[in-house]
Amino acid sequence: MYFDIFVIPFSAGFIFLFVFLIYTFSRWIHKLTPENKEKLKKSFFSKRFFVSVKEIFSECLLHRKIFKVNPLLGYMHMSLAFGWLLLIIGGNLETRLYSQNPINPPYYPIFFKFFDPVPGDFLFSGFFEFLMDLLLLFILSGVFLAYIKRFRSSMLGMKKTTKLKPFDKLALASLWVIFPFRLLAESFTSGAFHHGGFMTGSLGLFFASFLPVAKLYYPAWWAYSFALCGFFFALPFSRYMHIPTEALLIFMRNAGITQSKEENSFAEVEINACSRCGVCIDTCQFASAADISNVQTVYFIRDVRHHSLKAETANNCLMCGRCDQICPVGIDAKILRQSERTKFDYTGTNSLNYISVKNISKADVIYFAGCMTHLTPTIKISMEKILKASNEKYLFMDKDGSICCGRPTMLAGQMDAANQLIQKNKEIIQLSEAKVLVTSCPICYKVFTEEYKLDIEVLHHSQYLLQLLNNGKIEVERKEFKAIFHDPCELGRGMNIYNEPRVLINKITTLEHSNFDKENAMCCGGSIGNSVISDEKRNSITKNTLSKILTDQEQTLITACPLCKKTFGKYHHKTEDISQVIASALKKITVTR
Amino acid sequence: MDFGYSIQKDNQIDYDKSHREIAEYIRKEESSFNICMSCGSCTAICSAGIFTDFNPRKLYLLISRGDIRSIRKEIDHCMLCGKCQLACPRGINTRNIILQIRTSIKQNKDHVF
Amino acid sequence: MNTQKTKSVIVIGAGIAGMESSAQLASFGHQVTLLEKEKVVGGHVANWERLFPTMKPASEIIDLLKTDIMNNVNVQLDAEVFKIEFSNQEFIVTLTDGQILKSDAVLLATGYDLFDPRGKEEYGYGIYDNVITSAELEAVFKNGKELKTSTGKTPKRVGIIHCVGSRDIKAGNQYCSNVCCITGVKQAIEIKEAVPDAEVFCFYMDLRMFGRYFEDMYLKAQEKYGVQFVRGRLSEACENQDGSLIIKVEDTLASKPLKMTVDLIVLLLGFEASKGTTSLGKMLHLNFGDDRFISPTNEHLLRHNTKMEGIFVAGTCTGPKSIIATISDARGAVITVNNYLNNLN
Amino acid sequence: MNIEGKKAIWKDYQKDIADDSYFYVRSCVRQNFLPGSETTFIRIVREELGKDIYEHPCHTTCTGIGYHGDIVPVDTMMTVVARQFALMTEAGYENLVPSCITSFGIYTEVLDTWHHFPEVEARVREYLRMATGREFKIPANIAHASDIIYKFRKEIATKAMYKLINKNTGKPLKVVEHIGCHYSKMFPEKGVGGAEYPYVLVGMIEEWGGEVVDYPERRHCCGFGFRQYLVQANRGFSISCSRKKFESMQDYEPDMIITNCPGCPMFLDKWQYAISELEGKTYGKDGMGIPVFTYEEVAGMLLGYDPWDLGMQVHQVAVEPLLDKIGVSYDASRKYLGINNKNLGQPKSPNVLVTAKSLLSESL
Repeated sequence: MYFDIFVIPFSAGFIFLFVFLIYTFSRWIHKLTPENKEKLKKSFFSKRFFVSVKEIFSECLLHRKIFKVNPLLGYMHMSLAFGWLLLIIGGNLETRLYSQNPINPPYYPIFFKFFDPVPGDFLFSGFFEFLMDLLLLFILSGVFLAYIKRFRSSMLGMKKTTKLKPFDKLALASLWVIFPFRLLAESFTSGAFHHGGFMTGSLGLFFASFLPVAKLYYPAWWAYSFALCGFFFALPFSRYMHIPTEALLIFMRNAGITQSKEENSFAEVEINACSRCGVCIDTCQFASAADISNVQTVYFIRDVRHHSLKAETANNCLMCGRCDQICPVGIDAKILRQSERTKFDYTGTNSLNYISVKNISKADVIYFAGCMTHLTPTIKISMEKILKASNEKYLFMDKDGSICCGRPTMLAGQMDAANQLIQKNKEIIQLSEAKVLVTSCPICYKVFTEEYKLDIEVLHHSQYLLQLLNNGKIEVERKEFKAIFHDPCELGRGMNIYNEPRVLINKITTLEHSNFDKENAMCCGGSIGNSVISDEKRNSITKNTLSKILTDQEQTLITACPLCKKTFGKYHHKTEDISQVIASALKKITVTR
Repeated sequence: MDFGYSIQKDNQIDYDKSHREIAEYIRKEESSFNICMSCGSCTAICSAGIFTDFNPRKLYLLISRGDIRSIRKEIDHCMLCGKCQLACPRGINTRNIILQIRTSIKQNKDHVF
Repeated sequence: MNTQKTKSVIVIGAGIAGMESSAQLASFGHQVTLLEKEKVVGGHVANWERLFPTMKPASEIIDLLKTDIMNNVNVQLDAEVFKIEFSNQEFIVTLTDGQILKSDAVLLATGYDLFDPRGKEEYGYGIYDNVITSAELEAVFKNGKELKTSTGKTPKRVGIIHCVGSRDIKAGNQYCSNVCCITGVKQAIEIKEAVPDAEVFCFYMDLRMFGRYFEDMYLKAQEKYGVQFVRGRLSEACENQDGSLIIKVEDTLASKPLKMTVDLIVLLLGFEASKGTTSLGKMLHLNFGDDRFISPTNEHLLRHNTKMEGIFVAGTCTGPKSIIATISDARGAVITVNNYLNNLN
Repeated sequence: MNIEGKKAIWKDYQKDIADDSYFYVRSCVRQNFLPGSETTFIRIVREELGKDIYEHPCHTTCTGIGYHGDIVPVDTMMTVVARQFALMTEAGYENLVPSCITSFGIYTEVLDTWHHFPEVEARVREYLRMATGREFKIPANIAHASDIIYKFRKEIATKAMYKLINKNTGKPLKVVEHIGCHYSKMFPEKGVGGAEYPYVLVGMIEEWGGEVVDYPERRHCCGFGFRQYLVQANRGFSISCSRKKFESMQDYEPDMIITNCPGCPMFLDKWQYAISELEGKTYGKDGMGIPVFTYEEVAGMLLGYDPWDLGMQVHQVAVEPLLDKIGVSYDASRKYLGINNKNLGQPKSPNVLVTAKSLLSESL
């Protein structure tokens, strides 16, 4: 029986971590709503399971997503995560083959070199000796990069890296020394027993040439064990909790569990699954264009996890969703923020009961321009022109002033007020008996689709106009001009509507492309999702965005959101809404029936 | 029989006694509150203004004078739609002011509103 | 021009308009005499500390103008005009001390006086100790004194009253004095610089920020210094036992009467045609506007000619003007006078 | 407060006041509520100053109350005023002395109107001729009764037995002067000292040894304001006006209030009771109320007239404390005895404010 007291720190840490994880995970799963529990259970006995495993492999181990954004950073994460796993597997195989004993204490493989410095020949012994050294080298290369990241983050192409809390420091410190210690322990041992792999062996001989390695290797093993112990104890309270949590998150997500606005344990899992890799900091336009660098998702989530979230941090976000897009863990920060914001809502109840529903006339199509559209009348006029031309029986729901769709209040975390507005608008829409609801504002479109639970078709005007064209209800003529399309956050990333507008515009002119199309679209800066940011910072974001997306000043910037139009219009006069483009290309002779 | 002997409340704003803590709080949290020039653009396009006598311009003014008699009743009429923010020629963060008013009312809840 | 005999011109009033025009006329080779009834040049500007909107020290402007007139202008201080006559093709100017001067032309730069606030009894100037004028406040800053109340306390709240003696028929002046609005904003900022934790209120009817950078100053006053602007005209001021004052206005934007205690009231005094402007104008039978300032022959094109040939006007004797406007007005006058002199034979 | 500044203003507002042969016209309010004051005025002018003062038995109201109360049309008002002038002309007088501030305002206003619109005067003359066949001359001089007392304040001072001085402390009494709105707010140049800092009462107070209190709400109306009091719905406004003044003067701990208007002494006096009943709040240094006087009462009091002859028993706020301060001798037992010791009857609780105060302190 192999044993030495220095294995105790490691074993203690290992057991603690094991128990802790079992407990937390079961608590989270327990807190899930019954239907979500059901979903999770089912997913384990379906092919979803394998999907999850595959995803865990590619994300948690290989860190594919990070690779895509930043290869060097990706390699760092992979070497540590994947490398370490291989080391464990390798170690276990090696010791199994050597000891011919299927059950070994968990520490045995870890400290194998100590217990059997000179194992002698066994199956593949040479190969393993080589492999284990190779893996260690692989990991060490990652550790080395980690050092650099901490001290010279720019060298890894990162503008900014996250700040650390005490437990993070402990965990990080241990993680930093674990493998160097292992290297030393193994090298000293090899040196003392003149036996080892290509790296440990030769290093051993090297050290032996000027160090009393025979005295040194025992303390080195102690250090190694302590480092592991430190890491295991610190992990649950540090950002490294994300390593196990992310796996659970993947299972949950693939089981079809989603974050509802009212916080549930899924939110907790997401929050714990954040690795604080910091890619969200660099993708956030605040950092690049507005010099705001303390409210990004990673900080927001950190504050939530440490119960130190301030209203200002929660509210200071454009809710553009660029970070969600790029997040390697796939956290939906927008919804997390929204639900956190509810905690800072001081609105009185039934505050909006003054709104009265007037008698509503019947129509097939009900058109809701939206508050912002009333400040960009060209959109209203264009839509009316098109609707008239199409001979549709339509009702202009908010012709003379509108009540808000409820999304802005919702984004401000005021669910009660939002629901009051939703109810009122719903009444109006239902009274009109329309079959289609069309809106010019992506903000409204999102809330109409997601929250109103209407039993009629809800369309953004870009979709609706395309329909009209396809059923020949309107006709347009081509007129070539330089044009580029800007995907509004709420329409693109928000509702996954990327193609309709492009198809539509390409019927009139040929769109040019920028590096900020579709998922990569930037925010115009006008977002009503942010109640904190100053006007001046908004402006600098707008200017910055324009400078990025316009490849030449002659381009007409076409967008599909009144707010984007108004925001960009300030600095780029050739900014048009898609409805404007269609209206101006409308053929006079329309098919009348 | 009522001979009309009563003492009428003063409609005057007495700045020395008025409740300016709300204004002070907002000034701290949202400095753009200071730069309103009472042009009324916000009120002119206010969504709530169509249905009620909600008047952002006047609301801000009365708050800065410490006359908060009506704010508790009025403040929740706002739908936060953000039109005022786009209309404001001075780029005042009107939505945040509304939110801050609500927060400060919450904080001064023992206050006579 | 050099072939002709040099022409002479007498400029009356060594305020900035008089100084500037004298210097320029001299540079055209004319023989210039500048008369000033005071013992110093510079007029009102000499009493000012800093100037809107640049916040440059007024002394800078005065010094520059002084160097311009130093060499080739004959400056006579303490010289008050007694009478001006015109006989055989020249003007004969008699001073109160009996001295007699002759010239081919006379340029009036006799300027303005500040409104006497005692005309607004209800504001209590001269009765309440803590009611001061914009000029007095300027003097405090100019002499580098600390801003204190009559009882030597540092004011916690200051009220600046716009349009005192302007746009007020009761005060006899229904015209706007142009520069008080921006002066109020400037002084509000200066008060905040001197006493940062004082509350400063400007009580105005309209804010007429017409000039370049004026609006910026107004915004800065609100944004950086937290100066508060109340749209409402002071109706009456009353004194408390401790010498502080109660201001009563209507906050016309809140449509409510507003009452507040302030430690100090600053009255932004409007312009009135100066005694000199009035007396000389009458003496020369010039035309006056309803505002009692001298009317030039044509408000648009002949802004410096008067109905008396050879008598010209420059600066604020033809109505309230900012320093910037006064200087360009003076230069305009120079062109007119120069042409007149050159066409004399 | 810079008195020099005030003096400068007072210089600008001097008016010529006739020094003899006055045609006296009474005040509707005063002859009913403060008859003592008008009697005293005549007594002082005749006996102390030896001047000729005449009042015509047929003179009437000037209709000022109705005019300002929006029920008497302006032409009617002017015709009635013209009749008063006619009576004066017939009696051979030309110096009009109204007892009432509003009448003073009315007469001044009418003359000013006629000055600017002679056709109106002609019309009114025609009305008067048609209605009464009377003719009239424009008065040579109009002075309010308080102007007369002001003019002869020094004479009165020399004859006076007492001064406005606290005999216990030897300090001058703190006196609040309240000027009727219609005295000079409409025509500042027609009032001694103008509208902002009227001097007419200040002059008397200074001359008689008192110290004037200038408090923030000094200019404010007493609250009578015709419509305010006469229209029941506005009555609350009337009281709150008086209250505003008391709240403002309270810190100065005034010993007394002197007024020169019919309504003001009534309301400043009676409303103190109303307020004590409505709010349990009383004013004055000791909370016993601030006694309110007409300038005639004060003049008479200082000349040594019997307070009860002056009519001080009809005051709401007890005057005795002040009389004691000055040292005026009076017979408390005769307070409610009229001419020939006829019992006038007396209020249930003479020192109403005091009981109100005690009730309050009990309730606390």
